[in-house]
Amino acid sequence: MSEKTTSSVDRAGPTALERFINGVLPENPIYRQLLGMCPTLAVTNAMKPAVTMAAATAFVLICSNIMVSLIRGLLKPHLRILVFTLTIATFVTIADRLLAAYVYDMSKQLGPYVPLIIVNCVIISRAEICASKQTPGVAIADGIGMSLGFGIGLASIATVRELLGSGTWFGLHVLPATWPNWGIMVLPPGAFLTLGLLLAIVEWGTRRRAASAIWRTVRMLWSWRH
Amino acid sequence: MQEDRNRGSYIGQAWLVILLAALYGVALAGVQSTLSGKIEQNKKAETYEVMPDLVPGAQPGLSEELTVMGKDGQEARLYRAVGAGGRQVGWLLPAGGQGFGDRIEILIGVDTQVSTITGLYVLEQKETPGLGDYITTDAFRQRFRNAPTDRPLVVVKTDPSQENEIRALSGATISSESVAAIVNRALANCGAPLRELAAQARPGRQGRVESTQ
Amino acid sequence: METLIGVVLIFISAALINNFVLHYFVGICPFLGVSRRVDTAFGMGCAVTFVISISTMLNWAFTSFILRPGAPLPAWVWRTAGGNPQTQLDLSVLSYIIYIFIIASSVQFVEMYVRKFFPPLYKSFGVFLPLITTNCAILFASLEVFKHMQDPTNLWGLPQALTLALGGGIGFTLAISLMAGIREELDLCDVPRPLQGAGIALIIAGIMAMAFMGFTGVDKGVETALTSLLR
Amino acid sequence: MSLALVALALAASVLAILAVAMGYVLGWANRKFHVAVDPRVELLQAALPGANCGGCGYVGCSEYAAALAEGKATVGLCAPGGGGCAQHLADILGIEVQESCPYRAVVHCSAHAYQRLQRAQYEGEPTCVSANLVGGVQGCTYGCLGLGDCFRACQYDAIQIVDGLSTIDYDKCVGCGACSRTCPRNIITLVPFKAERMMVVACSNQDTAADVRAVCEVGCIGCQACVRVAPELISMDGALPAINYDLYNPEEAESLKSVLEKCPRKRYVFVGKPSPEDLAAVEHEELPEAVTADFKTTVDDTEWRG
Repeated sequence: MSEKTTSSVDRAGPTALERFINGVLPENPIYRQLLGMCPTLAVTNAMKPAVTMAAATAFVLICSNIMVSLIRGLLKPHLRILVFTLTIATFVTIADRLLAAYVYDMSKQLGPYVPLIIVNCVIISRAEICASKQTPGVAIADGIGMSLGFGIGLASIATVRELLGSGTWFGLHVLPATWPNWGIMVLPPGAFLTLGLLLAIVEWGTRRRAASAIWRTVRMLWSWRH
Repeated sequence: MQEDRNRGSYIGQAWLVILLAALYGVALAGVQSTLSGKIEQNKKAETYEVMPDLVPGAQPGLSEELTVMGKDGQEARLYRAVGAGGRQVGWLLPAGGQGFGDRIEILIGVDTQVSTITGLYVLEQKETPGLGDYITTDAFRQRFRNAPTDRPLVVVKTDPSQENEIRALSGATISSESVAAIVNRALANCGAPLRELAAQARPGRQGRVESTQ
Repeated sequence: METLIGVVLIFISAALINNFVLHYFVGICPFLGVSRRVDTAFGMGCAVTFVISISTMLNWAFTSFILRPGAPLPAWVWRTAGGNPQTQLDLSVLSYIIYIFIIASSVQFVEMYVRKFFPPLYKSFGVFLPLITTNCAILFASLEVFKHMQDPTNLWGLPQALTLALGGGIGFTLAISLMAGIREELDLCDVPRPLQGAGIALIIAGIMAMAFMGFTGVDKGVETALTSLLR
Repeated sequence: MSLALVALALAASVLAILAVAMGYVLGWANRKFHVAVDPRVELLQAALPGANCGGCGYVGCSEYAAALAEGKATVGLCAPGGGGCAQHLADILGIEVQESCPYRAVVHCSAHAYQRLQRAQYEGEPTCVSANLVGGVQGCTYGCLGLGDCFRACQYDAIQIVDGLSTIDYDKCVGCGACSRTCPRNIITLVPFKAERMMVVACSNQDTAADVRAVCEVGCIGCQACVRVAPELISMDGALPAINYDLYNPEEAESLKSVLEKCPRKRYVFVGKPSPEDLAAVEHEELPEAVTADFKTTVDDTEWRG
C-alpha cells in the first residue's frame, strides 16, 4: 500500500500551467464539477459577500494546498483525510479571524459560511487529487486556478442576483430607479433558480458543436505546445 | 480515520496527526492573541458607533458596559451612555425577540430616567426583503423616538393619536408589532432596575439630567 | 415555560422555516447527489439526523466546558497558572478544528459501532455514514450552537442544542425525501437537454424553497398561541 | 506567565490530547468492533479519493468500493480520481484496467427502412424525438426511426444512418453513451465488448409473434429457440431474449454460432469491427467514389431558357 502511494507521489502529473488552466474553466468547480454548492448558493445575494467568500476560500485553498504538498511524503494513506481536514480547519480559522479583524461587517454577514469552508469539497478534493501528489509549485498553481474558477462562478451568480434583486452591483446603483427589485432573487429560492439556469446556459454553450470544436482546438494547441 | 488493521500502536501510526494538531493549536492561539484585541474592538464598535444617534449627546469613548438583574431573574447586559464631562445622558439596551422571519436583535436608547425612548437601531433581522426589512429604515425607527415608556407601545394602522401608538409599516404589520413587542418586553424587564440605578448614581442631580432631554 | 416555548420555536424554525437545506443551503451536496430514489434519500436523511444529534451533543459539551468564552477549563487553567483574574483565557479559536475533529471521529466511531452491533441498521444506512463527515449540515448545527454560547448571560443548554440538531436533521430528511419523490416522477418527463441533471434539480429546489417560505411567520403564531395557552 | 503563553500551551495541549484520545478510542473501537469484511474493500476505499461526490452513481466511495469488490462495477467510474485511481483500483482487484473490455454502443434494431412495414410519410420535424411523439410513423413502436438523433449526438462521427437504420462504426465508437442517452426509444445500449466482434440481439420489439410479423419483416418473434440452445447464456426478458454478458465467452465460437443458426428470424447478429473474412469478401469490390462537396447548387446546372 505504502509503496504504491510513493509511486503515485513520484508519478508525473499535469504541469503547473495545465493545472491552472484546468481550474479556471475546463474543470470549473462550480459549473463543471458542482462542488462547494453551499457557499455558492448562500453568499451570492450580493457581490461584496461573494467576493469576500471567494477570497477567503482562495486563501484557504492555496495555503492548504501548499501545506499538504509539503508534507505529502509523510502522509499515511488511511490518515490522509484526517490530516487534510485538520489543515483546512486551521487555515479556515485563520481566515475567519482575519476577516473578523479587518472586514468586520463582511465577517458578520457571512456568519457561519466562513467556517463551513472546512467542508467545502473543492478544497479537500484538490488536496487529494493534486496537492498530495505534486510539488508545492504545481499545488500553488492549481490552488490559484481553482480559486479563480470558484471566484468566477460565485461572481457570475452574485452579479445576476444582485442586479435583478436590488438593481445594484457592488452596492452601486446600476439599473434605473424604476427597476422593480425582484425580491425573490435575493431570497433563498432566487439562489437555486439562478444557479439552475446558469448551469443550463453553460451546459448549452459547451454542448454546441461549434463551441466544443473551438474548445477542442484550444486544448489541442495547449497539449501540443507542452 | 483509523482504518488500519495493524495490531501495532495506533499512537505510533498517528504521530503526524498529533504533531500537526499541536502545531496547529499553537498557530491558532498565536493568531488569536494577535488579532483578538482588534476583533473585540470591532464587536464593541458596532454598538458604540450608533450610540450617539440613539442617545443624544452620548460619547462612545466614555460609555461603559454593565449588567443588571432583570425582572425575569436573569442578568441583562446594557450600556451606560455617558456624555461630555462624564455626565450620564441615558442608557442603551440590547434586546431581541422573535420577528416574522427570524429573531430580530435591536438596540434601544432611553434617557437616564427611563421615561422616553430616544432612539432605536436594528442590529440583525431576516424579515422579508421589500416589506418587513423596512424596519431598518430611518423613517420607521423615527416613529419610536420620544415614545413614553410608562405604558406599553401599541401598533396601529392609522396615524397615531396617542403618544404610545406606533404606526405600522404597510404590508409588514407583524414585523412592526414584533419590534414593538421586543421594546415593550425589554423595558418591562429592565426599566425598574435601571430607574433604581439612576436614582442611586446621582441622587442629587436628577432634575438637571432630565432637563437636558 | 419559557424554556419549553423556546425549544418548540427552535424546533419549528430549524425543521421548517429556516430549513437547513432550503434556507441555509447546508447539505446541498447530498441533497442533489443522493436524491434519485426515495428510499435512499430517506436513509440518508435518517443517517444525518442520527449523526447530527450525536455530534451536536458532543460538541455542545466541548463548547460549554472548553471552548466558549469564560468556560470552566480555561478559567481553571488560568487560575492555576496564577494569571490575572481581570483577563480571560479564551479558547474559542480552537472551536472549528475541534468540531470537525469530533464530527469526523464520531462518525467513524458510530459507523464501527453500528456495523458491529446493529448489522441490519448498518445495511440500511451504513453506506451513508462516511459521506456525512463532509456534510455541511452537521458542522452547521454545531456552529449555530456555538453562536448561542457566546453571551454568558444567555447560554444554550443541552435541550436547546439537541432540539436544533434534531429539528435540522428532520428538516433535512423532509426536504431530501420530497426532492427524491419529485425526481422519481421527473424521470418520466421530457426535460430540455441543458437542464437535465443538476439544472432541473436546482430549479425544483428553488420552487421548494419558495414553498417553504410559506412557513415564515408560523413560529410567531406558535409563540403567541403557546404563550396564551400556558399562562 | 503571560496570557498569550498560557493560551499557546493550552491550545496545543488540548488539541494534542484530543488527537491522542481520539486515536486511541478509535483504534480500540476498530479492534473491538472489528467485523470481518473483504480486505480488498478497505484497500479499494483507501485508493479512492474519499470525496464522496457520488459522481460514480453510487452513494459514496465506500459503496463504490463494495460494488467493485463484488465485481458489480468497473474501475473507471471515479471522475475525481482519474486514470491513476482506476489503475490503482485495478491493481488491487488484480484485474487489468477495463480498456481491454470497453463498452460500445449497440443498436438493438436491424430493420432497414424497407423491412419496416406500415410506414407513413412523416413530414414533421425530422428528429426521432418528435417523430416518437407522433403515433403511426411506422408500424413498429420499438424500432429505429432512422431520423438521426443519435447521429447528431455522436461527437465522434461513429454513427451513420444507412437505409433508415442507425449503424455504428466500431472503428470510431468510444462508448461514451451519448447516443444511448439521446435515443427516445432507448434501443441503443452499451455492451461490454469482450472481443472485437460481439453477438447481440438486434431487435427491441416486445410484442407477440403475430404483431411483430405485422410490422416488421425481420423482428424477433420470441420463439425462445435460442434459450433452448444456450440456456445459461440467454434468458427471456419479456418477449425478447437477453444475453447475459457476464457469462459471455467469445472463445466459445461454436456454441455462439449454434445460437446464431438456430434463430429463425436471424435476429442474432455479430457487430463490431469487420472480421478478416468480411474484408476478404469485399476486397474485390470497388469502393464507391468519395463524394466531395463542390458547393454548387442545382441552379448552376440549369440551362436557362427563356
